[in-house]
Amino acid sequence: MNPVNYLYLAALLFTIGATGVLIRRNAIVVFMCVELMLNACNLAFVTFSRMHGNLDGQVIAFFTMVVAAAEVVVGLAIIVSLFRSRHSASVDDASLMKL
Amino acid sequence: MSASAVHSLWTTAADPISKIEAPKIEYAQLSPTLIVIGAAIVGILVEAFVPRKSRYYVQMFVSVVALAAAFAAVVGLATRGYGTTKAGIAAMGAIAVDGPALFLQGTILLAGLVGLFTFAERRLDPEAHGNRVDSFAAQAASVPGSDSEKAAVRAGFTTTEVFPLLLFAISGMLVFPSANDLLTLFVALEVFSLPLYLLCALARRKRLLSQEAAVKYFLLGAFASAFTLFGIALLYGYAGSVSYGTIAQVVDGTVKNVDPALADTMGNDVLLLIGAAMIVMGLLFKVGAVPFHMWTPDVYQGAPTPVTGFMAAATKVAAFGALLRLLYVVLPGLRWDWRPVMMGVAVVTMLGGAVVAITQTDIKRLLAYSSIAHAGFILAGVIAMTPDGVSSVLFYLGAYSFVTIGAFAVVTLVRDAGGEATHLSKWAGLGRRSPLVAAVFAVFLLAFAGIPLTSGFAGKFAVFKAAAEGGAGALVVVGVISSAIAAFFYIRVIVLMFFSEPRPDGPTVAVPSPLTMTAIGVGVAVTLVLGVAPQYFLDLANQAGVFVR
Amino acid sequence: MDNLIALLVAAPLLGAAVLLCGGRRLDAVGHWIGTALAASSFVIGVVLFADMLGKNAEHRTLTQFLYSWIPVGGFQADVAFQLDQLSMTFVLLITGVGSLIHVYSIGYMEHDERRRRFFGYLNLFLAAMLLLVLADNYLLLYVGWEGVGLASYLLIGFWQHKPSAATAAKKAFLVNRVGDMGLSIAIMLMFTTFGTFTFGPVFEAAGGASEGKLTAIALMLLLAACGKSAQVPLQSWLGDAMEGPTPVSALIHAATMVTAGVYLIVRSADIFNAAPDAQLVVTVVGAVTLLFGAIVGCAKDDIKKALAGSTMSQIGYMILAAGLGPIGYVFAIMHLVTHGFFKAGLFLGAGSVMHGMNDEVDMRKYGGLRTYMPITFVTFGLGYLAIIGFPGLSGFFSKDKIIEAAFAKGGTEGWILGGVALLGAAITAFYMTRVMLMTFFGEKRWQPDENGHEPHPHESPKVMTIPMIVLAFGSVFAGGFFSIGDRFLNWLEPVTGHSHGNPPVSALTVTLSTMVVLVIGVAAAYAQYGRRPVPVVAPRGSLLTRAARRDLLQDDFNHVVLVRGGEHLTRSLVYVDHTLVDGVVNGTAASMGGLSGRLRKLQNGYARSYAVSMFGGAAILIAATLLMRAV
Amino acid sequence: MSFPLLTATAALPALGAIATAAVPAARRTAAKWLALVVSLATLALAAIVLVRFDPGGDRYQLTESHAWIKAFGVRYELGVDGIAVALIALTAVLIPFVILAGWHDADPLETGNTRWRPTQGFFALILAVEAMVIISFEATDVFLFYIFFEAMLIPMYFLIGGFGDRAHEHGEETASTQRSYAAVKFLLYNLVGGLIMLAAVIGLYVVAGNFSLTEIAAARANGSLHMATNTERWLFLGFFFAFAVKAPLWPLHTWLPNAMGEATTPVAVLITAVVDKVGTFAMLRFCLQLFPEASKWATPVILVLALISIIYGALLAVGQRDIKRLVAYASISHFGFIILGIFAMTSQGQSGATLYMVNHGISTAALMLVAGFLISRRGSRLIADYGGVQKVAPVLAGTFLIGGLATLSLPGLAPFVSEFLVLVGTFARYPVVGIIATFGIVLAALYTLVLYQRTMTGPVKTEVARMPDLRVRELVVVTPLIVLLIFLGVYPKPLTDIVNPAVKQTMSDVHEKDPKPAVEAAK
Repeated sequence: MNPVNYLYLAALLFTIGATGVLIRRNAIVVFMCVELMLNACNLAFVTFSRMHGNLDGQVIAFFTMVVAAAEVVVGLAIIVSLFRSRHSASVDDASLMKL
Repeated sequence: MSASAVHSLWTTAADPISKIEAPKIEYAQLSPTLIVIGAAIVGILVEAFVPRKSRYYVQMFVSVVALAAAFAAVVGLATRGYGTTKAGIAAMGAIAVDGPALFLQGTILLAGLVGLFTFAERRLDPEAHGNRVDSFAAQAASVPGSDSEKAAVRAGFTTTEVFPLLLFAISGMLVFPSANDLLTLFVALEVFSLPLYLLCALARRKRLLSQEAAVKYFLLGAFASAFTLFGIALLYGYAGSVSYGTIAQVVDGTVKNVDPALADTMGNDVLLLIGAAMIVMGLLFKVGAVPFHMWTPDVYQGAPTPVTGFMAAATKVAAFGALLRLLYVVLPGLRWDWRPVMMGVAVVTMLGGAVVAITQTDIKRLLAYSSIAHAGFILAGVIAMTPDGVSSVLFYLGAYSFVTIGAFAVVTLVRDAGGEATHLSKWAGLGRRSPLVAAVFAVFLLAFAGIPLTSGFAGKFAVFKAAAEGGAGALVVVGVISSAIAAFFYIRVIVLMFFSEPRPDGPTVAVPSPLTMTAIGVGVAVTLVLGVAPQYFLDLANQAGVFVR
Repeated sequence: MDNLIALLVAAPLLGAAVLLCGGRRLDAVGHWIGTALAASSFVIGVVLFADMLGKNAEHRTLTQFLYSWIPVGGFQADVAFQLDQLSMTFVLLITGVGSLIHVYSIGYMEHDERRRRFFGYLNLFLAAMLLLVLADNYLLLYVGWEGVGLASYLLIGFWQHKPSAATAAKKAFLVNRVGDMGLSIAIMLMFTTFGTFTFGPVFEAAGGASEGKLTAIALMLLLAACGKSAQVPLQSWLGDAMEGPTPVSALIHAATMVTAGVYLIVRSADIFNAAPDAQLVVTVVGAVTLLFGAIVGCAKDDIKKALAGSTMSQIGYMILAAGLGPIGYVFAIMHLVTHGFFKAGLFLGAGSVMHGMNDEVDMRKYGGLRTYMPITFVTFGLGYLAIIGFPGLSGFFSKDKIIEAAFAKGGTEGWILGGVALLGAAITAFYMTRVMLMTFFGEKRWQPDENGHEPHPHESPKVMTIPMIVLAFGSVFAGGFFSIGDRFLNWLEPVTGHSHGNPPVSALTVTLSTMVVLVIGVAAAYAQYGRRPVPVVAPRGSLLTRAARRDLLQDDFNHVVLVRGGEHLTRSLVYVDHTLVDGVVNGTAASMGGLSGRLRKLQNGYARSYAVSMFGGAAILIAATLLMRAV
Repeated sequence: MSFPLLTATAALPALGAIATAAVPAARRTAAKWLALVVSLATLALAAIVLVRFDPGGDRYQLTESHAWIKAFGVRYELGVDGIAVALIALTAVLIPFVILAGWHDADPLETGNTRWRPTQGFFALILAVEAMVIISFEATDVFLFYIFFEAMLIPMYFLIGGFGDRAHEHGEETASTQRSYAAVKFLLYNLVGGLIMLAAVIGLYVVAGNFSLTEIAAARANGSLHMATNTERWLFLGFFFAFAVKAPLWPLHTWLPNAMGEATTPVAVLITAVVDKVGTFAMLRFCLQLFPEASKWATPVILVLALISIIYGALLAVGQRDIKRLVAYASISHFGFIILGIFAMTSQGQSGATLYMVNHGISTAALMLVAGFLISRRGSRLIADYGGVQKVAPVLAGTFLIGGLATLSLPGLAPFVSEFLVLVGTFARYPVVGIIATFGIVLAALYTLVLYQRTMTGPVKTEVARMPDLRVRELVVVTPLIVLLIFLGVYPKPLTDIVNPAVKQTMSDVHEKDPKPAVEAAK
């Protein structure tokens, strides 16, 4: 099967993730959507790696996972602390600073 | 995709993976980064093992030594000619050690050092239960206003973790402008972003704002880096490699031994264009260019002011460094595509930043928008696409970062019962109460406004000149207009400080420790020196103006 | 000898400097210093005159070069003097009459605590006036020209606490400025035409220039003359100028300054001769003013204003004569000199009368003063006879000559001008007789003023009467002395040139007809003011009378058109400046602020909307990049 | 190399400024005297410059040249021609009087606050302005000039906004708001002008490759540096705009009345008599030398604008109710004359314009400072609040009148010489323009005399009845100015001798010759 389709899938996932970021209110979900985007990237890397027949893409995929993990650590820490002080994880509630 | 390619894939995969030689690492060339990272790790160990009372001093010592040593290393490399003649690629092509890299690393390290001083300031807030406190939360984990926090304050806790975090961020920033492949770029990006996200959340006063800033910064930052990553993926797909050199060759079409797969993707410029655009977008987000700027005012306002100052200065330096390398090393063959687009971005950034700043009422937000406008000015230099362009941008970044740190350091001094008095109306008549502080701040504002005899003017002149010579005269005109608009709100602040009557409930100006004084002093000194006698630094930037490829 | 010329100017200038900077400590002696310096200037003048008489006509012109004033490229202005017969005449008149009036002022200003400053101003005037007549180029003349204007401004407004005086002074200066504009434009024209504005070269080259240019220059000079000599249409200031102390009116606004216009025209004879059209205009201006002044003079009840009207009219005669060209130049100057004597005398007389009448100026409140102040009566009377041209007195000769010359112009112009001149003579006789009768004859009409002071008319002190007597002598004999053997003609002819023209009627006829109109005028006046008693309150009078009382509505015209219009213009301009010119800028700033306010709304605090903007930005970025490739 | 005289002349006041600012708060009087002494010393240096300058010598003399910012092709190049010398002398002469006149203007209202040192600041700023003005007269490097042309704004801005008339008819609160409005307006107008010029300066560098006035001018002259017509015009406009704002030329003038109205009179004098001269000076030195063709191309429009300034300024002066604003609009009218003279492109016009800068400086200083003394006595700037002053304070009135007469350029006083030269110079090439401009002298008489009549003559107003006459300090300020006015009016030759050669040079830069008279008169 033509690997290009995986690219289309990756693009689709990426878009879904992005859309999620734009429309979902809950910080956690938004964050999940970002993760989804990252994984879409991974898929793209792997696919290209296969197309080009070199391993760089796959290596990068591993790096990405690590980075994503790190992001999870930091992100969750922040979101949780926000949630504890506001009792709400809605990104829209966090809008004291504007204009 | 042709079957032969697929077949070849299988066969290569089947080969026994035996001949992987150990990577060869030029530790000397990488020493600045390594020193900082090492110090950061030491910092973590300190957190783990050193008793709480003495952590602050140990951390201070470690960080200062590390940054100083790293800077010394940079200077050493530069003097040995790694900036010019011996410039080259290190760490298996991952890191470039050349003029721009060293210049920017030096700038970042100095900015980091000065920023560190503002981090370590412990005289401004009134003592809590007999303990000197800095501008960071007593215990980040505890809910603001909760008993646990009170307990933490009473116990005299302080978040000394900020020092390792700062060092991690700096290490990431050191790598960012010298990254020579897209993977390193991405990793560095995250390495310096994540600590900053955390630092933003750690304000002692106004924690809610601080946390909100952190969340916004984090989510949007992650969003942006996702775009970057996807861009990287596409570019990898296009060129079959993430190394700058190879990509550049592919873009120019000068690549040797084109295998069929590559030939296939090479033809497909859409991958290239979209990929490049997405990566650039990620970098523009970091420099805070319109329309990717919207996080800037909120984060600048919410974050602890020392962090804001450091972030505003160092992030810009690092991000512009990376942007320069990307555009000058990887995508020069594409300049006819991206130049007009970037011009557009520069124009809206300059005008947008200047215009919106006019009606700001919070000093930190004001400076945020001003930094956006300045990003626009620097972009004008980036677009020049000439060696002069590079050196002018380098000079501008150097000049700008110290003014910024100094300005935010002054902001930390003006306080009232609720901590820093950042609302502009509170600054009325400051010039009467404490002329010196007001005068210093006025100097910074004038530098931002680009009045002659300040570093701001020299930098602005440099980038505009480069842009004009690069054939972007229109940008110069827009730049001039937006500087005129920008002048308006800088002057407004000066009017407020000097010509309006002080308010009875006005803020007091805290007398800082030598730390902040040094930060401000360095800021003033650099501002004036670069304004009156910029020659030496311009030469430096000129020599450092060539990228290795 | 030449080097004395500068002294002529220097003496009074020194006086002015000393008196004005000297401060109060000089109050006691100030007037003596002033008079002494004026007199010394007169002495120098006499010395030079004697020296000049010693030479023959060709070598009488003295010149003195002091220093190069404004040298820029081709523009060379020097401070240099030229003393020829014409200037000499003026020097003697100015310094002579000037000294007399200094003396007179000692008495007249005795009770004014600012007498020192008054003498300072008088000296300043003398200096400027002498500079005017001695300059050897038009730019230096211009300095004197404006200098006398300044002096007259200061002296008219000498009693500054009176708003009317201050206004009059300002008016005089402004109207003169309009004239000065003419002079400066004339100088510029000369510079562009001849490359110089020094008398000699200009007059030599005058022939070479196009008539158009010369006419332009001449007309501009005429404009200047109109301003200084109160000729229509710039005459309006002279009447108000009577606000100044009477000696000032006598010296500046009768004898000397106001005649500067005549000097200017006669001095520029060569230019005017080459521009006949301009000359015609000059004569017309002269003729019109001649009648204008006379008519105004008939209606005024203020003795000084009546005399002012007369001055205007007499200068009209001179301008008319000057406009006639070589036929008239000499007589213009001659009449100028005799007029200097008798008009100064008349003014001093009027001053003496006011002195005795608590500064009352309304002739309707005089009457029968001849018994109270005999000397004043006699001197004033002689001046009166002189001005109306009573046979044998100065006015008779000089005015007669002008009327003859007017006819001699020939053609219809000649007839018209001559007729006007005659008519003027008649009216002069009328209004002067009126003044005479209302002041010195009939029964006394003065009453106590509001605070009960009954004026006690009395003769003035010697210091005032002596100058009047001297001037009276002048008014009686000067004319005869000048005319017998054409002394004056021969004296001036080398400078101004002279031609007899072609008189259509014999001189005798002219003289007789003047006699006739003279008698008519006097008779008419006697019929109205001598036979019946003069009402203390002025009757409403005919339309013409009322118009004449208001200077023939000329002031009202000025007020409505210039003053009101000007006020409206300036007020609207102030508005424009504030709303339009400034408004544009402030508007830009405001709109910028508005834009900023609107853009700032985008920063709504919602992270998701920020994300949207980023997403959109990315989309645009990508689209744009692709587009760039597409095009 | 020889002693850097020009640098010293500029550096002395700069150092003086720093020293004055450093004087402790308590020693207010010491600061004043220090400033005064420094300004006098500067005057002495300027006098030396004047003596050392040889009118017959090279175009630029006492030159200094050092490398400064190689990267920008910028050199530290100083040199003076006759025009610059005259204006430096003017500046050096006026500053001591400005300082003396402002002796008490900056005494702090609230004592006790030991940090706040307005007096020191005031005089330090004045000296700083002097330094920057002098060096921008001396600079022969476009960039160097630009730097100080712009930097000058900052001290001026603080002078305008930070110090106001003691008493104010609307009370201190509104006064300070009006002041800061005026200051901001001043700064923004000039900053915008300067930034537009910045674009032009950069453009010039791109075209010419360096900033040296002499080199570029020479290159233009010998044709080795060719500019496309449009480039030259755009660059010219960029430069001219900045100078026209500074000058100020209609319709960019509205900042001046506000600034002069709100600032203390010494500062107002500083603005109009000294700082604004940099604008007109720069037109003469930079616009004409660097862009001769474009200058000629723009001449018609500029002449019209200058005419409008002359008439418009005068008419508005007539319409003012505020003494200082009146003088401001009068100055606008006078700047119209100066610009007219510069762009008439005749030696008379340009020499006249240069003399005009000097004379206008002195005459406005005289008039404005006396007006300041008057205002400080009564505490009001409104003409209507005065009347009959002449009776109670004759000396004040007398000096005021002389100042006024100078303003209406009465012959015998300095301004007449320059004004007539400008008129003649203009008339020689553009007769109609010259004639229209001549109407200005009538209007000048109008507003001056109206001002004098309303304030000084008439019955004595009760508020002014107690008004004291000029004090010694004030006499010391006014008398020398009046003496200068008379001297330069009677014997301007020393000045013209210095200026003429420089003007001849400028004329040759723009390839213009004086028009020949129609008839060559027999000399």
